[in-house]
Amino acid sequence: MSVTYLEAIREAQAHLLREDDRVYLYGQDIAGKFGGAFKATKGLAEKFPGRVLNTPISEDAMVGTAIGAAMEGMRPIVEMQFADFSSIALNQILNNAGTQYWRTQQPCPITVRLPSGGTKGSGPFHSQSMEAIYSHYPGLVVMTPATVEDAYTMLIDAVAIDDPVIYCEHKYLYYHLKADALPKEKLPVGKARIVRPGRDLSIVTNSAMVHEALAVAQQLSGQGIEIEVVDLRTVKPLDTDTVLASVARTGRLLCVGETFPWGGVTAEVIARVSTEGFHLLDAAPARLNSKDTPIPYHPNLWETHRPNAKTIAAKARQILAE
Amino acid sequence: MSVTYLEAIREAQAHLLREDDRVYLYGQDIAGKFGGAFKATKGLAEKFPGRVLNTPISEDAMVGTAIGAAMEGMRPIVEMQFADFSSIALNQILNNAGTQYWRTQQPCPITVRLPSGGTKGSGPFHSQSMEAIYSHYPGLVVMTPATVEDAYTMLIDAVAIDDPVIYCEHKYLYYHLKADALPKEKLPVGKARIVRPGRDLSIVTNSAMVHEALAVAQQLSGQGIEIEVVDLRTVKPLDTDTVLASVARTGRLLCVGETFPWGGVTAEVIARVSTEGFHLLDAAPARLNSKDTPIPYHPNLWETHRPNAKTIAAKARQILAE
Amino acid sequence: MLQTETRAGAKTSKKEPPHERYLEAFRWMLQTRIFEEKLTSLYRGGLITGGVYVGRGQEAVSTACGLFLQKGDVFGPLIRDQAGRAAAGEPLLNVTRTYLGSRQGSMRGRDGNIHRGWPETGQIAMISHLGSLIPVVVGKLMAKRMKGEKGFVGLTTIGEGGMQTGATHEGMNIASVEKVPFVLVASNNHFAYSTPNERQFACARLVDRAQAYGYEGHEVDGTNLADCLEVIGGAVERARKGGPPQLVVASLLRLAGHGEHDDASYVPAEIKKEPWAQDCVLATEQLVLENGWLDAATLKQWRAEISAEIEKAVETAQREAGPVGSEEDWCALSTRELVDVAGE
Amino acid sequence: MLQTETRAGAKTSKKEPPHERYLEAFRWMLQTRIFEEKLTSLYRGGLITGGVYVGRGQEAVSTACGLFLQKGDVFGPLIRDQAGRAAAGEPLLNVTRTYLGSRQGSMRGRDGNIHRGWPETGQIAMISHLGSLIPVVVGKLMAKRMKGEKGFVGLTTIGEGGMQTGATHEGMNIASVEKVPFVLVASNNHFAYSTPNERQFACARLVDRAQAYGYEGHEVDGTNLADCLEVIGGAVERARKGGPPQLVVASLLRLAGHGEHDDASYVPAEIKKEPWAQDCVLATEQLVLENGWLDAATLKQWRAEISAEIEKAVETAQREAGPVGSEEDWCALSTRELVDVAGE
Ligand SMILES: Cc1ncc(C[n+]2csc(CCOP(=O)(O)OP(=O)(O)O)c2C)c(N)n1
Ligand SMILES: Cc1ncc(C[n+]2csc(CCOP(=O)(O)OP(=O)(O)O)c2C)c(N)n1
Ligand SMILES: [Mg+2]
Ligand SMILES: [Mg+2]
Repeated sequence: MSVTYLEAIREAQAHLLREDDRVYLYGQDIAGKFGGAFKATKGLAEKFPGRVLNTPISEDAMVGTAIGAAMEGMRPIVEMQFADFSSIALNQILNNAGTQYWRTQQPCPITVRLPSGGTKGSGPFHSQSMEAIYSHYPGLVVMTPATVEDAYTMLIDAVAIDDPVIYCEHKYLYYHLKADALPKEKLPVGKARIVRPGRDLSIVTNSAMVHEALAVAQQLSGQGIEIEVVDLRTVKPLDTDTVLASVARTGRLLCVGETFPWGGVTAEVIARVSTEGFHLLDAAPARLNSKDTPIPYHPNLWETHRPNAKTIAAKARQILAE
Repeated sequence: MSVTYLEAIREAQAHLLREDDRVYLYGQDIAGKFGGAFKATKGLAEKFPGRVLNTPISEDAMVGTAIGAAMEGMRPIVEMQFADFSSIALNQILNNAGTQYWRTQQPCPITVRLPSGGTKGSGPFHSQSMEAIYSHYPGLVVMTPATVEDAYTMLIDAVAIDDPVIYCEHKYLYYHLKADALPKEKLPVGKARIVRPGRDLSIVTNSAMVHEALAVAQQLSGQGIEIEVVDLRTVKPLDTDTVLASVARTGRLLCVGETFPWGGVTAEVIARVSTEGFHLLDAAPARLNSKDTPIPYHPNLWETHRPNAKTIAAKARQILAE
Repeated sequence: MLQTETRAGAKTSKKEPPHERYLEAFRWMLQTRIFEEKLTSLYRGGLITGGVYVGRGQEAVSTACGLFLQKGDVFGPLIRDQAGRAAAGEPLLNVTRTYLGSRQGSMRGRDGNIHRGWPETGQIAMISHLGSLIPVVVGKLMAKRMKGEKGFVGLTTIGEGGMQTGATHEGMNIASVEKVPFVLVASNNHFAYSTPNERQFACARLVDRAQAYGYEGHEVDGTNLADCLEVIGGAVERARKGGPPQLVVASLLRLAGHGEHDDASYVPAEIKKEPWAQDCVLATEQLVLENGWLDAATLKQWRAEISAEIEKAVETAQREAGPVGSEEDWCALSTRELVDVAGE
Repeated sequence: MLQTETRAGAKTSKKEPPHERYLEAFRWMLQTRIFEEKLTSLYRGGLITGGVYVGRGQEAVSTACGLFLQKGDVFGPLIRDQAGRAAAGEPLLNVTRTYLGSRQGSMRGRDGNIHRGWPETGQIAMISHLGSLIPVVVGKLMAKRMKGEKGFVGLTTIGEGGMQTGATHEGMNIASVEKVPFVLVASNNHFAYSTPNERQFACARLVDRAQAYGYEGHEVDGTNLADCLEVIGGAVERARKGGPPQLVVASLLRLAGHGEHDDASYVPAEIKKEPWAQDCVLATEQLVLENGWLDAATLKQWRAEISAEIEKAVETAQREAGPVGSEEDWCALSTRELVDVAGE
């Protein structure tokens, strides 16, 4: 038996609904036989009557009600149909959920699931990676699971955390990624993972880009180049220590992200390494992001818009040549 | 006669209304005798009948109508009552205005004025600096004028530009800042300015923080330390060349910003300098931002929340000690 | 605009007031008026940081909003709701502390004044963005139902300007989709800051919004205390008894500036002659005395008691220290180990 | 839900059709049906990237939306509006190019399919976020008035689900505040993706939203072409003549999945028996033949002409190259000197 990244998300929600009465799911088209635009809640409405609820097309109100319910001790999980539509809920997320604890000392334990990232033919409004925007504002935890195991354990972590969590699940990984079984153990929240040890260059990345980086690492390994791949797992908090330790080993840093370039995850990582680990760097750090244009619909364009194994490998060689 | 930063913004709008039929002003409470929450449009409604319009409390629709009008060849200037309320218009700004040209090749020349930044007693929802969020997404020009002269010329530039411009005016500078007269010439759009030449350290900053940095530079100058202060003026595009040239002179970099730390303007500047100018740096670059909490209402807290001359000076000394 | 669907045909009997809680309500109105006048003078004296936003002219509506709420109910007061907050149980000392920046106020100097909440009696700490409170109240009601609580109701308020935000629309709609016991009291005080109704909406009557969401709608003269108690109290009762969501639209005039920094010179003289432009506190006081529901001596004593309480609160709050930046706990998360400080 | 305020009491005279543009409209419906069936088969054959969203069952309403627009008018079509787009002047070749990813389509491969615009006839390129088109249409109308244009009107469409977004509320309200000649045609096809009405709104009739914004409201059976032409054509006329904004709510059933990837198995069998659940294309065709407004031979010829045009468009588009990443102009600003590339 094997589990996909998507199934792991469904199983985590099933587990949470089973184990914790405070949990309910709230989103567009998640209930009934239908079970969500991506089937992430398939079968859950029947199994947990009254706890998997369809909503009107009202992202602001969806998150607003979750905040209210969380104040009353519930643990709502809100599904955005696509991360891109969370722009409508952004005010409630940043200004209400994100400020709640600091203003009132009352925690606001909501989880917002954002089906994120690009896939072929999805275009400008069904492909966005919004982790940078949510990390910029105070008061939120922002997760970007890159593996089946993390998809499962981090969603369970997200609901356990007493603060608002933005859980960015990557649509490209939904079916592509498989594991043999659900995980038995997990890393602590906020800890990055060394996915592959290396010697010559640290590639620090998150979400779907972890797999592009791994492909490059395997490929270059054949040519005597050993790349260390760091999966940030959560981008806020960001595990600077693990990143610095990796750069200390390799002396070289390439940050890869799928968000837009300006102020993206890669900018924050490079800012931290150069301010806190300047002397660990034997060469200029580098970054690679999606292009600074809307995300194209046509596959030919989309494949050029985001970083991929080819562009990452080229960049890696360039850094190693310095 | 002298002109304040706020008057410069009003004069720029008067000039635009006078010179360009395509221009109209759209915002809450900007019309009538009232002339806006900060009086930035005082007197303009009477002088330009039908071209200074009050709107309902509907930020999304305010920007949405501006986008439509711009498609028809108009040059709307939308005033947000406070930058913080632009969160409601964020979807129209990022996903509609910001994608318009790339998707359709039809330019979208709207200007959105954001009264930004902290002042005493304004609290979490009347103090935000949102330039990082708007710079992260493609398709927008983001300006943060720091002087009376720039407030005037950059607003005129903003309306002339065929693309959407987010014009972040700092409320703290409205009355504090005075010039003898309106400027006769201007720097090109997108060009940073060396506000004060120096030798030992480059402080790269924007908006109100430019003046905190200048105070520090003057103060330390007495002690034989010469700080170069760079005012970015626009944060997108960001004038990397001028910043690199400054760092080439001083070898040391401190970035100061009023936004929240994660992925803020300072992160982007440091990412650019360390990737493109690594070898220019004699010491680790550093950054100073507001704290990663909501902006406090009480003056005692507010003064600690944002960078100020004292904290900047301390940080500068620290860098110079390396 | 003024016809009232459920109106209390205010029977001004010589014997007793037109509503059993009339005098109690009047006292909250009086306390609020005296208190807010004190705040204004403190503000003018430069003793208050941040803005002062008063509910002058809206005391009757606001009192009625707070008066009928019980333990376990949810209240989402807005910027004109000092009277309702007090009637619903927030101590004067807490307001005073918040305005005077005492570290002991419920917001501890982190957020100010009208944004304060009072969880003890279910009062939510609003954010500025108008309409955002509505879904939060709805969510609390959904949670209470899920937890098996019974007999509760949620009430929040909005202005005619705030009704034009997308948040209000989504919130009003989701309340009726979720069938929660919800009351929205909208005060059309004819100005949103400086903006008059004609630049805010173009429907004949705001109460027509009720039908658009499957609410029961009621109009009321916001300057008539008896009507406010009857209509708002009635709406709370209907929602509590399982009725659909309730929309009450009160007509009145904001009798102050938007905030104390605003001289409201944009308010035309004519509008002040409208029946609903009268001062509800003065009007009620007059009725009370004329009908002998209260004698002058008792009223005098009320004023004295109120003033004494206010003075005491102000003295206390002024003696208390404000927050100190260097001692502050700069931590936006309740989960300390997840706090991530870099670049501050 | 079905009573119609302005209804055309469809007079099916033996001599001529019930509306002077009835047959013209029917041809657009027919073209759309045949074209969308072609798109579906191309999609099933894996020849289309991205989704295919059809307007099956909504051809009568959509055609009526496009048919009465003239040069200088503004049209904001949505995802079910192939018929309206065609009737308003978008060439079949452009749609085909967009779906088949030709670089020569109006979106040049940058955005897809239903998001396309056609500026030549005032058709705006929608973004996905439902409701966002409304204020854009309003803004165009404001601009036309400022520029002194006359006699224009703006029309956009929405679903019953999209009506629950804050953007729709703010947009509808600002249209009446700005008094622009605006028509909003809402199709209640009883599902928003998989979500039925009862989880979308709780008002008795969606047309009650009209009064809430100062609109004139009309209900129509979306499967009756004569009624759609009468009611929607009438609304366009009233707005053009200076009437208030118009809201038309059509009842019908989405006769396909939300997109072609969706089997719509969640649609209960009973609902398909509703009168407004009938297939408007078949129903119209039947009426046309029964009443002899068109003879079978002509209809046959129409089908042949339409199919030929479609085949030609598909062939052309399939011969055309798609965009190429390395040759693409990666530039989100029209002002090239302000493009700021770092970190890509
Ligand atoms: C979304 C949003 N936009 C703008 C503001 C700024 N603002 C604060 S109060 C106010 C006027 C509110 O008018 P109304 O809703 O009628 O309430 P009133 O002040 O009359 O009681 C405005 C525009 C805000 N708080 N929220
Ligand atoms: C703000 C927003 N949230 C979510 C979506 C995703 N979405 C696309 S179509 C759709 C259903 C729309 O239903 P309706 O408005 O009734 O139109 P219909 O598809 O029935 O024609 C949803 C939820 C969206 N486009 N915009
Ligand atoms: Mg008002
Ligand atoms: Mg629908």
